[in-house]
Amino acid sequence: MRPDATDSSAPTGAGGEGTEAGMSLLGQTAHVRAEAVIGTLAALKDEGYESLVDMFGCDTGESIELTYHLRSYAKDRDAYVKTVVPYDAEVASVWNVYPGALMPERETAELLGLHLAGHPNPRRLLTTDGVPPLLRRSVAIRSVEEVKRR
Amino acid sequence: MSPTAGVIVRFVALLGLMLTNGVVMIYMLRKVLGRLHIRYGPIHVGWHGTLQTVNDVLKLLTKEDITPSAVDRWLYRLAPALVFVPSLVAYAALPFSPDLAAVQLDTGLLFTFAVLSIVPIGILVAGWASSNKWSLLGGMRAAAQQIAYEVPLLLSVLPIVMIAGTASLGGIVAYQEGTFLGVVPHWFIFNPLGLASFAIFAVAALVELNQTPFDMSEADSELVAGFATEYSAMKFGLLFLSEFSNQFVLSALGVTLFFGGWMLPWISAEAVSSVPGLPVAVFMLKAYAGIAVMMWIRGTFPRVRIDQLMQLGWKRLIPAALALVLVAGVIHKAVL
Amino acid sequence: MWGAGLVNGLRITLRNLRRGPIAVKYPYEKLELPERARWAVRPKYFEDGSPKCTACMTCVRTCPDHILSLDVETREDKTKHIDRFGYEIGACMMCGLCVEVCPFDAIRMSHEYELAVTDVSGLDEALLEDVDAASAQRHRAASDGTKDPESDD
Amino acid sequence: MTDPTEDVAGVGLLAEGLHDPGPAPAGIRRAPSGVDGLTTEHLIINMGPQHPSTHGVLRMLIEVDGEEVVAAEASIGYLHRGIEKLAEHRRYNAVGTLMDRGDYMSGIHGEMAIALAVEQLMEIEVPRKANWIRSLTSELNRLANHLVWYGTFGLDTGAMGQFLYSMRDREALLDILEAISGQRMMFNYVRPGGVVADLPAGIDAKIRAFLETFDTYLDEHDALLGGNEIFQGRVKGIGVIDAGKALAFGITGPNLRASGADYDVRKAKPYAAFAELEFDVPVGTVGDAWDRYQVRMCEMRQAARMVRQCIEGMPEGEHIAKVPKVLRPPAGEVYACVESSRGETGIHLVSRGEDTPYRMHYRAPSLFVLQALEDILPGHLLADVVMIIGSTDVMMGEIDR
Repeated sequence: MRPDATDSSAPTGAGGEGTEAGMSLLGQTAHVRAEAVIGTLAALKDEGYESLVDMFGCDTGESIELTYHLRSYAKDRDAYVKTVVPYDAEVASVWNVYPGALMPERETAELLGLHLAGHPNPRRLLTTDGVPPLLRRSVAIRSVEEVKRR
Repeated sequence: MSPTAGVIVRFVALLGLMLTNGVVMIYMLRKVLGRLHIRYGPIHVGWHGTLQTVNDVLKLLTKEDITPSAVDRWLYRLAPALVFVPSLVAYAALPFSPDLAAVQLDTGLLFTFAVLSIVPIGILVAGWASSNKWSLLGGMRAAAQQIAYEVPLLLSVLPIVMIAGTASLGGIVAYQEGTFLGVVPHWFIFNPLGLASFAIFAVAALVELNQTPFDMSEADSELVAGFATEYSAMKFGLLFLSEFSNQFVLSALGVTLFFGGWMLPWISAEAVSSVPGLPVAVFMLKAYAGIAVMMWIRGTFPRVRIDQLMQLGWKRLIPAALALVLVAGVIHKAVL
Repeated sequence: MWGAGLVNGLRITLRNLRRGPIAVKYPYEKLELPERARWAVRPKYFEDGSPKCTACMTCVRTCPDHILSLDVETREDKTKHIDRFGYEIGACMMCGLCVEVCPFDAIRMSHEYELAVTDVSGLDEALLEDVDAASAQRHRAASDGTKDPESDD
Repeated sequence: MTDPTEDVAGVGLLAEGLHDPGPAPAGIRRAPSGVDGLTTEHLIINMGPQHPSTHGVLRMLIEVDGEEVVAAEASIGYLHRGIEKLAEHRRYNAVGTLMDRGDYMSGIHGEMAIALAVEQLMEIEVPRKANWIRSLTSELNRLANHLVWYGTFGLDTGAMGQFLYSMRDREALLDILEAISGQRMMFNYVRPGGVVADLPAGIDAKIRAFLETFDTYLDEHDALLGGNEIFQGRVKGIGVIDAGKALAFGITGPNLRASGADYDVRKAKPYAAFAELEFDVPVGTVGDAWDRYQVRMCEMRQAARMVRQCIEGMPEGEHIAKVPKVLRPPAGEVYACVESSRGETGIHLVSRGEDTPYRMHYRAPSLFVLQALEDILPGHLLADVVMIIGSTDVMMGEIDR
């Protein structure tokens, strides 16, 4: 599957086309379609980004945005690969490219209600079964009145 | 006094000695460990906390004795007895003074070691009967460890028996009377052969007693509480008390074999035994000094891993003990 | 030599033994707290004993755990009467944010750390009960300009 | 977290039934199973969550063949409080209290991470003195944390003395931090823009008094545990994480430096006053438990050295920048990281201009160490499992968040 146009095949330098202005604070950011994530990560890994620092998701109101934060210790530079997936989507696990994503992926999938494909141990990490995906904006937190009546 | 009354009196005396020993040693352990670790140890109960252990014994007596359901009922009840009785019987042959010993045995040394070798069986049964994975591991470790170290323990004592010519503890103490060239007392610790065998004896004794750095069977940081996990109230009390009385027995044995039993250096045996009660006091003091050193080691050293322990035992201590026996035999025949 | 570290370890524990215990026997000896120690929240009063709190609800809004509650009734002449200034000490994490944000310096972080209670209802205290709230002018008069109580919020 | 009532065997990696053990490590000869009709069975042991030596509420499911570990799986979540969810409903000045409770052994580092993130978003310029106070308190906090690690590491090997001596030094440190911030562990002291209050009077005398005795005590600690041959025998050669595996698993901090990769956030992306302080970064070679021990002991010496520099060179000036009472950072996404005592604690802050963060992701260094543990534990003995977990100083508070 050919990674789509916005993916930067030569990410050094070219990976810097951050989208909105606000994003520029992050530095090199590559926006990629969900299917192209593994391709981009593999390309970046050969590029010298040998360590996955972090992986997390954020519920943007209408979809979930996954962010992969990579780092190259040699060049001391960070790079971010972002992708947008619908709610309850099936996300391909990247653990064979970066084994560091094993547990963060489980946590993100569990707390945002996604499904992991190709993960050796896709069980829940932090909450027991039956708990709703907590980090969704739809899942409400106890209101002040409820807290007061505890 | 009919022989049976004599036996009962001796048994009650030994039982009393063992219980008071246990109480005093538990309090002493807490105080010594406390002060070693820059804290106080018990201070509230009684004068400077002296009644603390009495309270503990009362607590253990009144606590509910829970028998877990999945437990192998008979073995679970038998195990504390299997551990407690041998450590009580092991007091029999200890020479507290020239004539004061529960039983004057010609083979006192072998008797004590034979009785002490039943304790690991009790620990193994306790580990197995509690049907808990942790205590099973604890029991297995204890069995492997104590059986492996009984061999060097016995071998390390053979040179003493060869030189002293007798296996009776009273005889060994008597042999250590007098001084060598007026300065060095005849204690075996000052005899080069004795010193070597003391080194092996000390390590093997620490392993027999499950003391740090070899407290593998109830290694609290790995096996929760080892073989004693499922025991509560008085059954736990028995296991706990027998551990301390074993400590006293082996320390007393070390004193008898290497530090001249109830003798005082440079003073003749009759002078010591003429004063009533002095030999017993000297013997107990020396035994407690040995226990204090064990507690000092307990407060400082970390724990050895089980396979390192086995390698130390089979590959280093037993060959060393065998070599020592050989050397002692040759020297004993050639020199003395 | 193999055993050197072991013997050195014994020497160090003996040296610590000689240094003597450093434990504080708590109920009998107590450590004095540094001046900034933050424990239970306590109200502050003017010299004549009336509370400095003007029931402005700033602290109630600021508290991250919503444990402060203020039942107030405003009379016609704009003066306020505090029925109950509730403070759930059981849930308070003593972060000090309420004291920092209070514009009238009406509450302080005390040094009371012995807060154990025998009954669960003791966990929900009332800082002020059935008392008149101070008015802003009172603060201006009292402080007459030393500290401007009307800082904006 | 797997359902506690579920039968232990049907769990994650162990669900596929029992594994056959890997190659026997050097020196351990394994009894062949099935010889003369005796079949040995593997035990699945529950190490935790109530286990004396798992730090916090870690539950490790370990499949054991005799004493040798065949497979291991971490089942965590017992301390999950939903810090990231709570942060979405708190104002920016109150998020620090949440971060104190994430990594509860190094609260200052957590607070600093969120403060740096907000400062980057709002482009606040922190006064020089505030930066120096931040460096001072973060190094004091690192010392307190490494002392707890040292004490519990000694307890794991069975030595009780080291724990109490390390607690003696830690008490002095916590008293200093209490005098500065008001609380011993839940400081709530570092805020966006600087620190909430200036240093109290007479604090440098207190710190100097601590530093004098601390050097002798630290050498004693090193000799008491590190110098002990039994401890060295227990620690050398186990739990080896080489540099490649460490980087692949995303390990950072002392555990990464112990495997030889020289990366320290205080040097790579200097924050607070670390650019003006000289300190060197200890780096190990093999990456076994012994190297992790050495790296942390050396870090304690460097931290004490930096604390001394901070007191001598403390500049004059404001302790906090002019910051509005209610912070409303502009919309944007930023990543700020801090060298906490366990590794790189990072905050990924997404703000939409409101007074509460839209999304705050808390990067916990111990989570990445835990998954590396799951990978390296097979092949060791049960006693080694305790040592390896102790040497990596994993903290459940920040793993479960």
